[in-house]
Amino acid sequence: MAKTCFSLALTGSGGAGVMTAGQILLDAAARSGLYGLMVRSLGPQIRGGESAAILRIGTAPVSSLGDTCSVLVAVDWGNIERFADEIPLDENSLVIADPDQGEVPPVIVAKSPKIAFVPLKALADTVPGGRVNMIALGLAAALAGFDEAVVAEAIQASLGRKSQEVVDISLQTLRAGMGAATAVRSEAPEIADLACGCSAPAPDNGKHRRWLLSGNAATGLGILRGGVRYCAAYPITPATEVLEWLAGALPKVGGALVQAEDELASINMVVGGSFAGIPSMTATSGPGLSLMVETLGLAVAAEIPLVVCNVMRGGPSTGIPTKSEQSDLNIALFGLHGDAPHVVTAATDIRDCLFTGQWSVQLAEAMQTPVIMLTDQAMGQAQAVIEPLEASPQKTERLVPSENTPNYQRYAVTNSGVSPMAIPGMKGCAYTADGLEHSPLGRPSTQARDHQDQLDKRARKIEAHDYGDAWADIDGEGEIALLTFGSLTGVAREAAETLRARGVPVRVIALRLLMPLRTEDLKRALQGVRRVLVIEQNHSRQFLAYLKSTFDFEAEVVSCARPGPVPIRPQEIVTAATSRDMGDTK
Amino acid sequence: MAKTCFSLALTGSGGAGVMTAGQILLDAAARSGLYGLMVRSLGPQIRGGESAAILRIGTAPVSSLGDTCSVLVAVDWGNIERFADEIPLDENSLVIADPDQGEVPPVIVAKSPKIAFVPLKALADTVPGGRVNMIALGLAAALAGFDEAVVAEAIQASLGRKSQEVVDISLQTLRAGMGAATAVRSEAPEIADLACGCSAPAPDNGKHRRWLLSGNAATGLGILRGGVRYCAAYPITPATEVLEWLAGALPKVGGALVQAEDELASINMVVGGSFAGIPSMTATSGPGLSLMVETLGLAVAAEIPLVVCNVMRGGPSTGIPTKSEQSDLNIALFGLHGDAPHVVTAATDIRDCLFTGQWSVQLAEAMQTPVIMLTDQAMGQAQAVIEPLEASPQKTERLVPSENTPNYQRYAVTNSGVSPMAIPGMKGCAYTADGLEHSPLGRPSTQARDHQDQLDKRARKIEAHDYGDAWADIDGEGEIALLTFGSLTGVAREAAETLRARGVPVRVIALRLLMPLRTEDLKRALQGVRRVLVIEQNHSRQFLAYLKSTFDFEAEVVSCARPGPVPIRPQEIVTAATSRDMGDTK
Amino acid sequence: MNTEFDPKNYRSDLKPVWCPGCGDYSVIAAIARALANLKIRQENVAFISGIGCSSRIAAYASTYGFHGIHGRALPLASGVKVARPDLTVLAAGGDGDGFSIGGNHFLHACRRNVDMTYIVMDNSVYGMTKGQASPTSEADWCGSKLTPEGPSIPPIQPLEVALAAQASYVSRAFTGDLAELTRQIEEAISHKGFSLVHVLSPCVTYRPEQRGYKDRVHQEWTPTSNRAEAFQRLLEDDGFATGTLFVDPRPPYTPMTAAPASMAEIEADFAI
Amino acid sequence: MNTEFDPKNYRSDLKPVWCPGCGDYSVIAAIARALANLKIRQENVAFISGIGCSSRIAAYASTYGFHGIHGRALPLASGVKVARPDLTVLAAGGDGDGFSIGGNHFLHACRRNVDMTYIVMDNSVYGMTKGQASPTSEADWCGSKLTPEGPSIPPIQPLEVALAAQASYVSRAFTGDLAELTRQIEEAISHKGFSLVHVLSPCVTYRPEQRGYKDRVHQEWTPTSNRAEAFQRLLEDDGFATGTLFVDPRPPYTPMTAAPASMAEIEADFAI
Ligand SMILES: Cc1ncc(C[n+]2csc(CCOP(=O)(O)OP(=O)(O)O)c2C)c(N)n1
Ligand SMILES: Cc1ncc(C[n+]2csc(CCOP(=O)(O)OP(=O)(O)O)c2C)c(N)n1
Ligand code: SF4
Ligand code: SF4
Ligand SMILES: [Mg+2]
Ligand SMILES: [Mg+2]
Repeated sequence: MAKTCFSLALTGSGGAGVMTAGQILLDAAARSGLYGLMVRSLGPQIRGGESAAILRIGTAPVSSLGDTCSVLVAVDWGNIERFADEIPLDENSLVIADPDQGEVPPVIVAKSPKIAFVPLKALADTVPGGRVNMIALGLAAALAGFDEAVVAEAIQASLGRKSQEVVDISLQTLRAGMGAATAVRSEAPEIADLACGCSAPAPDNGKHRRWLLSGNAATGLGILRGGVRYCAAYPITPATEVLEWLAGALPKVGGALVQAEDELASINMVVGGSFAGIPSMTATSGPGLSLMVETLGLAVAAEIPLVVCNVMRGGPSTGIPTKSEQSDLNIALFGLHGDAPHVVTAATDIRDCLFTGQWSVQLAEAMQTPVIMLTDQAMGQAQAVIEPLEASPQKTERLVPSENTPNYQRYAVTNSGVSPMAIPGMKGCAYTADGLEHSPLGRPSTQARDHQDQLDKRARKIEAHDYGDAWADIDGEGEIALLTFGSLTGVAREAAETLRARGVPVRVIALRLLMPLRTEDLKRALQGVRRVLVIEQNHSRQFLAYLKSTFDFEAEVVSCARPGPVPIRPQEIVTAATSRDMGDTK
Repeated sequence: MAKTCFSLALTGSGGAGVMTAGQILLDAAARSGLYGLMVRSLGPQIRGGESAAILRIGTAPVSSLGDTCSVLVAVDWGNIERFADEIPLDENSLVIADPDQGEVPPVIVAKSPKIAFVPLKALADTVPGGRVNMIALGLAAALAGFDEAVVAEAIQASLGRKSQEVVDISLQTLRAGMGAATAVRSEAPEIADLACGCSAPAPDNGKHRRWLLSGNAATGLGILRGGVRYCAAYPITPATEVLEWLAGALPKVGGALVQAEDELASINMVVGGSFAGIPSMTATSGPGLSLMVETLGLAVAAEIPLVVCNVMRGGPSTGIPTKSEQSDLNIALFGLHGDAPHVVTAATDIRDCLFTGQWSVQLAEAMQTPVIMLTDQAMGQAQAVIEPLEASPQKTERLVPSENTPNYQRYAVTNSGVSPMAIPGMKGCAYTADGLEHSPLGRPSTQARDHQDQLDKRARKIEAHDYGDAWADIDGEGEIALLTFGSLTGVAREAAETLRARGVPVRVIALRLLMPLRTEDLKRALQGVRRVLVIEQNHSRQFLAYLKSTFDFEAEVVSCARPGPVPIRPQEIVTAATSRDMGDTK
Repeated sequence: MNTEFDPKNYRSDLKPVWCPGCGDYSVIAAIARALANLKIRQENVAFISGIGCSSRIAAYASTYGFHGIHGRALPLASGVKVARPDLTVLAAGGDGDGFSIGGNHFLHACRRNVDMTYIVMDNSVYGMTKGQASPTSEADWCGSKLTPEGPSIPPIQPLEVALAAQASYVSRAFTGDLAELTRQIEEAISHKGFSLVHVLSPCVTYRPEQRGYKDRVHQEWTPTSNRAEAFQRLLEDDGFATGTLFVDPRPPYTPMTAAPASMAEIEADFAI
Repeated sequence: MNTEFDPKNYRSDLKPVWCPGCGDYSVIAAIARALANLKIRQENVAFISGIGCSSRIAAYASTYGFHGIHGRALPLASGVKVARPDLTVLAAGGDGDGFSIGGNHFLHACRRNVDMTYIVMDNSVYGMTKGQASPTSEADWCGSKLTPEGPSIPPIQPLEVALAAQASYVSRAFTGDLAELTRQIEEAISHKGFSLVHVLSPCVTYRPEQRGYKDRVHQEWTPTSNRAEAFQRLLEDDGFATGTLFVDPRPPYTPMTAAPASMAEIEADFAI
């Protein structure tokens, strides 16, 4: 019986080109009608250090790397211990090693995988100019049962911009690699046949073609769909690609991106752009967000809509910039001084970056509030094959007054808490936005009445907004609930599948709206639940603490938390859901 | 029977000098053997606008303004509505007004106080060069039963640096004011006799003299006692006086203060000074703290001891810079990106700034951690007469390695979580401090093992430290607990007195250590409590949310929260403690 | 019907918090006149400031305004202008706001050359926080408890820094000469690119000796486009020369443009 | 016994993350030589850096070091020196770290003149974040997806800015000339006050064309204390002149001192 999915990793030292091979393999999977996810893992060198491409490919959309890695193709062993945690091998894994690269290192042997030796480098050398990564690609593609023509297409797409000669040599090397698969397959038949059920071409190659994109690009597109037309940027890993994607796209729709001198500048530019009437955003990661909190407070006080996408990485401080973690939750929720109600959203996977990006802009504009959209490195810098997602038809509309409104009050105390916001250029509504506490007219005030009124109104507009169903993605039934957010959603869903398969019904609740917490909705979603697992990728259980601060759980609460850089695995959740060992209880 | 305390306010427009009068009155109270508290309230003008001096004077130490104001002396009515909320008048209050300044404004009349007219300005004009503030001072001093000679001493101390002529004229005017008191006293005998029980001279005018100082100066001294010898400063209201006091004092003990270009610089200078082995600190308020959070995260990761005193003001954003609030709690606790355990302390009143300042430095040095010490404008910029507090004998000691420690590990994983910290200049221990995640040697590492170890150790050192009894100030017994922090401590204590007088036993728990929350200690302190009032001066109930995130209350919880700028009054707490109306319950 | 462009119309009815005699009163007056003279309608002006006594100015104009946070007026103003090139953008603030905490934005605004005008009210002191040394305070100015023996650092030379950072318009005015101040502001607004008007604006409260500025300023500079000459002028400057120091006609910053594309075309990049 | 001051001893055994051929290798080599030549013991040096490829350098020396955060090396280093005047303090980082996010500290470090040495490895690019434009990138450098048609802003002139901001020592070196680089670093460390060594340090990965720097640099400057002359040199500069540009012997910053007092004396101020 064909598998429904498999995991595979390619590793090698600098210059071996395993990333390119991984990229082409994912593309080939997509062209074969499959879905897939690819994560890159890099050594500390700035460029050209050892790297690993970790893929999961399957017949259904993939948003988790799963528990184990079926096949590791190691072009060489340079610094392999750096990836040992990230590539989970066990007795059911197959390691394909080049005998000319020396002994299999203890860190690998310790995990007792099956090992097949293939002279990868020597095979590459049979083709003049042939590169070892194409041998690895060929091997992997053949084990996966991909059609040579399809892989060739993917190679053409990837390397075509170099020269036809490079492509031709690569194709020849690819074939040598594919040829080597037969021997491997016979060595470990149960493992090595990775072929998945569906390998028909992707549905309707005409109009409805699948997409292959990174989470960061998806965020960029979602935000563009939301109506953002101005972005100020300061590069930071792992958020830069959001900005880079927008730098290319914005000018095409009449928008602009400016590179700023730092994050203090970028966030203030964003405030300026939005004040001027243009939906605006920036993207950053922890250290940059830290520099933005003062200005985010200004945006709260002056009621300026904007979106900051924070792509989380390992913290604290510079931390582990190239690896994922969910430890910026606290600062996103509580990092502003004073009482500063705002909105925090979180995308649940790469595809959802499209939805959450667009929605975040809509929320910001509707409520005239800063929205911090959280994603993380595991989602932002990974690439996935997804079903395209149409833009949500909902319009982004800012409430504006009519021109020449008599006695125009920029900060009028309204029932909804939202006040009409005049845009420079509108006649008869000029006002001065202010971070000082102010009267409804926007005039500085130290009066208790004004302060209370404006605090109330700013809190009310966020609380009273109709967030509809989008506040969370919920599926399943049962007395156990897996409560999570961000890139752990896919992991939780996979754990849920396993639990269900074992006859344990569970529901998965992935919050897309972290703040304000929809306590009533959450209460309903948890009805009948006896046990809640709160799943998060950080050390201090920030998500759990936040939930407890705002929500009174009736069920028993178990924490399933671990810091980065290695993602939580589905099996850990399964264990936590069915034992009491891992977490503390309420 | 003589009163034990009274409240009195002096108001007037720019130039009237009511602040000086209030200052002298407080000094005279101190010289009369009384205690007292004085709060300044100013209009928005940069200089010389209307102002109010609000005093509470009594036979016991004072750290709350109480519920009502007995006497208001209004030199004129300029913009009095600005102070209406801050000067709580009722039918039992007496307003002394100058008939030549026009009608008593409706905002005052509405509160139905008794009104006595005294031609203040005309009286001042009877003395050539006489100023109206001295009339007001004389009136107030006479009503308070102060000895003329004592007030004269206080005038000499305050105005002596001008000229003897000024002093002489002032004394003459003072006498005119005191003379006018008789008529006022006969008009409203029950109110106007403010004289308090003890008006003996302050105890032992020789060695054991009482102190008159502001909370900000007290913080400065506390921190100096803790051993701080380096401070980097950027001015901000209402924290500047901490820095100004230290600017004068540090050079006298061989220390230094540097004015930086901004808060990003000041906090990094502090990190540098401390890395170099010198206990270091800075003081700021909300907007400045916002700019410091990135570097505070660095101090967490690199394990650099330092203290930031954050004097809270109205927020969010620029907010209400001259007024008090407790709304920077969230950012102090949670404003750092990544998992960044650190310590947050809070002084409970002006006198306690001495203790908490010193203790904060000791905690920082002992645990090699940043400590955020919270005070607020109501405490920092107010002045009080206090019993002197001796420095705590506890030493401030940083754990250092011996020179030439073989294979010195700066970030050694120890049981306590604290690792010996080499100081530049020590031989054979050179290392590189790093905000990147690191191995015990301090070398950059992206390994899961190192990350987990270092996260564990940084959390452990904070959790495992022996904080002793200082974590909270606790008094009283009973089934009702008033749980608070900061400048509301005095208010809560006063409410407790009232409740006890009514036969309702209550305990007051004022947290001095906000983070880490001593959950076991708190549990013990709350044993037998059925109802907990969580009292805080902010809009979004930050303290309550934090407590709930970390602590499981067994008792019923009632929130007693209100934003600034007007302080919570004892009576509000009394009401909340005895009814269910005000708060939400757990 | 000419009253539309009456300077009075450019003033809001909010009473300034400034001390009587503060130099900043002249600056709001000059801005109102300049806008009126240039016939720029209120609603087409965005006036951005930071925090400080001087930064309160934005609310005293009847244009659109933004009283932002300390030190960040310039990036906020740049954001407005790049997003809405049709607006006339003014930024203003103090020497602390602009040269201390805001120094980096000042550097980069000069070189970025976004078309806007920056008016710095320099009183060599932090007025708002009650009188500490600013970057333009004299090294031996002992008026602040924070630096009782003076900051011990030579004052920053804002015009030298602006020139070195490649500002395209630089001038200096004094609040005591309203006509020249107005002229410079008009010229600066009309200049295409980033323009700096450095205004000597006495703080009568914390620097009362600055009342004597009127005896020290001298009208000196007429525009040059020669950087060497401008540097030379500054090397000889006593800090009180006024006039237009330097004008460089290089084009202002404009963001990148591209051929328009539909969302579908943009999305097509993702399709396999 | 002279081996104590062997340059090798000043290198840590941590392997640099730098790409083969990166200019920064020469800088750590030069620093090690300079410290050895000056006979400054490792434990008496504090070496502070920010974030970037170049900022990794602190960990490659065997002195005390602090690899801080992006843009803040200078205030951190100033804090070290003011608190511990006995230490030799070095700061280092890249053009992004120093002139973009760190620009304000650069401005104020120049005028504050704390006695320390700042070494900027300028490669006109953000290496660490994979090749975006830095403030010293050419206006039309199209190598980054963030600014596909170039940053459209003239590159900052770090030496002009340093001079305008009153730095007391300014020089420029090239990583291809290790002897001159070492000489400048020695001179800068020996200089009493803030010294800037601007190092042209090619990024072979994102700016491979910078391998051509070796054909463009020319040794040009000998020290002058005349600001006018220094400005003049820069007005004629092609960006590749090397040597010591400017030296000003003014004394370094020292914080205020006072007659010693006991705590009791200090506390006596509060007694009534
Ligand atoms: C982040 C931050 N730090 C400090 C302050 C306090 N602060 C307000 S105004 C000011 C300085 C104002 O000086 P300047 O810009 O020269 O204006 P002036 O009052 O002299 O006109 C400072 C330090 C603040 N508001 N925000
Ligand atoms: C606050 C913050 N913003 C952004 C970054 C991301 N970042 C790391 S290094 C760097 C630029 C480095 O450029 P440069 O200083 O020129 O050093 P190089 O790598 O070229 O040597 C940036 C933007 C960061 N670490 N922190
Ligand atoms: S303090 Fe100085 S700058 Fe501020 S308003 Fe008064 S005179 Fe003007
Ligand atoms: S990317 Fe450039 S600057 Fe960074 S190490 Fe490589 S060559 Fe050097
Ligand atoms: Mg000023
Ligand atoms: Mg660089």
